[in-house]
Amino acid sequence: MRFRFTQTAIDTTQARRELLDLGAGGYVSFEGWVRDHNEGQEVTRLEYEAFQELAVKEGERIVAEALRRFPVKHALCIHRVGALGLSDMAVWVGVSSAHRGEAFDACRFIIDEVKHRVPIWKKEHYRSGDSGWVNCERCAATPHHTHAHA
Amino acid sequence: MRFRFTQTAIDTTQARRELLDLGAGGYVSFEGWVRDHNEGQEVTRLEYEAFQELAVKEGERIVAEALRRFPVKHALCIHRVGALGLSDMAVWVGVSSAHRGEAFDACRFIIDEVKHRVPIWKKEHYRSGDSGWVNCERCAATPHHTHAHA
Amino acid sequence: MQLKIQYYALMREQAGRSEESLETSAATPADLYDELIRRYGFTLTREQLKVAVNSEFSDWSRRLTAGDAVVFIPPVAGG
Amino acid sequence: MQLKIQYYALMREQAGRSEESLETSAATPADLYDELIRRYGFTLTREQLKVAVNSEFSDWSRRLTAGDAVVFIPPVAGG
Repeated sequence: MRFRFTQTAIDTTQARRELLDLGAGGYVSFEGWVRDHNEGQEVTRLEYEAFQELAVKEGERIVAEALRRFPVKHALCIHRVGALGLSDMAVWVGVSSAHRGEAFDACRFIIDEVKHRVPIWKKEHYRSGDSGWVNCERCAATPHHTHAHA
Repeated sequence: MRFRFTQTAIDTTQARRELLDLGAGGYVSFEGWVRDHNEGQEVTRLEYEAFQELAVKEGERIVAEALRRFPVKHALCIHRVGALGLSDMAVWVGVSSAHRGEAFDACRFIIDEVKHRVPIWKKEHYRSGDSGWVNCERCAATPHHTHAHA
Repeated sequence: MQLKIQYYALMREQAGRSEESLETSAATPADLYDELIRRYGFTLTREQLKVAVNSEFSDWSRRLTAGDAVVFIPPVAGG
Repeated sequence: MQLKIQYYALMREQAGRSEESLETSAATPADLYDELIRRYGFTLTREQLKVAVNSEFSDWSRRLTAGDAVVFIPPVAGG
């Protein structure tokens, strides 16, 4: 499995080990961290949920595409779901390759595609007490913030 | 110090910790690993040496340039010197930033510049018994391989 | 016919449930969403969604059959 | 005048030493390299090198003064 979910902290040491290859001279990894702000709001915590059955299939397709498009050795993506606090790692992507350029390209391709195509959603909770599903603010006819104190 | 040398294994866990930032949503790292081949030769081990006084200054300038050119939070590069075996990590670059695109760009900029500008040299030892200083093969009027058994 | 429907994220909250079995005459996912929007008042329009049938992305005009599992997919935000 | 010279990598091997103090009349790094190439038979031409004086990159035509530390820099290969 080159795309998977975890309910607990992502073990990057173990994940990196899966990419080791005597023929690899470059290794690029990306980590997505929970930021303390988004679009002008102060974020305090996040919840991630996924439609896992489809998400794993789509994630596997993305990594397979990366392996076809770029001459890299190995690639892997792990996404966390559940409740996350500030600075927690939400997603990890790692790629090893003979030469570094391809590892950068493939790693970036994977995270870009995952963010656009894989059915994962995050709900941000704000210091104001509001919360909102990211990317749905433009979707809703009514304001997307649920007022916790309303 | 945002560029430094180590004689022992690079501690990426500690290095990554230096880049943590509540405002950072993306973290990109690069590792250079010792490959088992280069330009058609089977590599068995490597030696790195550096003109450290100048290398640290030039490395610091590169990281400072990256921080000026790209809107990232933190960046750090650690290079190992001495004797390395296959799969050992020779260099590490880490960058944290609010958004991932800049972290990829800055990380790649740093490793590209380090490889071109910082006075570090590596001598490859081959299965054949030959050895050679990388990038000096085109420099020497005479063959660059020292025949260990000659 | 009977369909299985799962809800995620904003739609789960608006439907007040994460899944249900539904007796419907909707012939396609598009018809089904029209029916559900009347029932739950979803704020997302169909243009903002994708749809999956039996855990694969699907056309909105696919002909549904009894036992199909349908998921409407709000704009994603991984990472 | 007396200069301090350090050798790295291929040049260290060809010179058979990593540093030395040298009494020389070379006025510039370019002159100095011409002198050293005759002494050690370095295979790298001046066009393939950079030069540092007192731990900063320098012009080949810089005027050297007593006590300067000079390093010739073969093509680099970090990472």
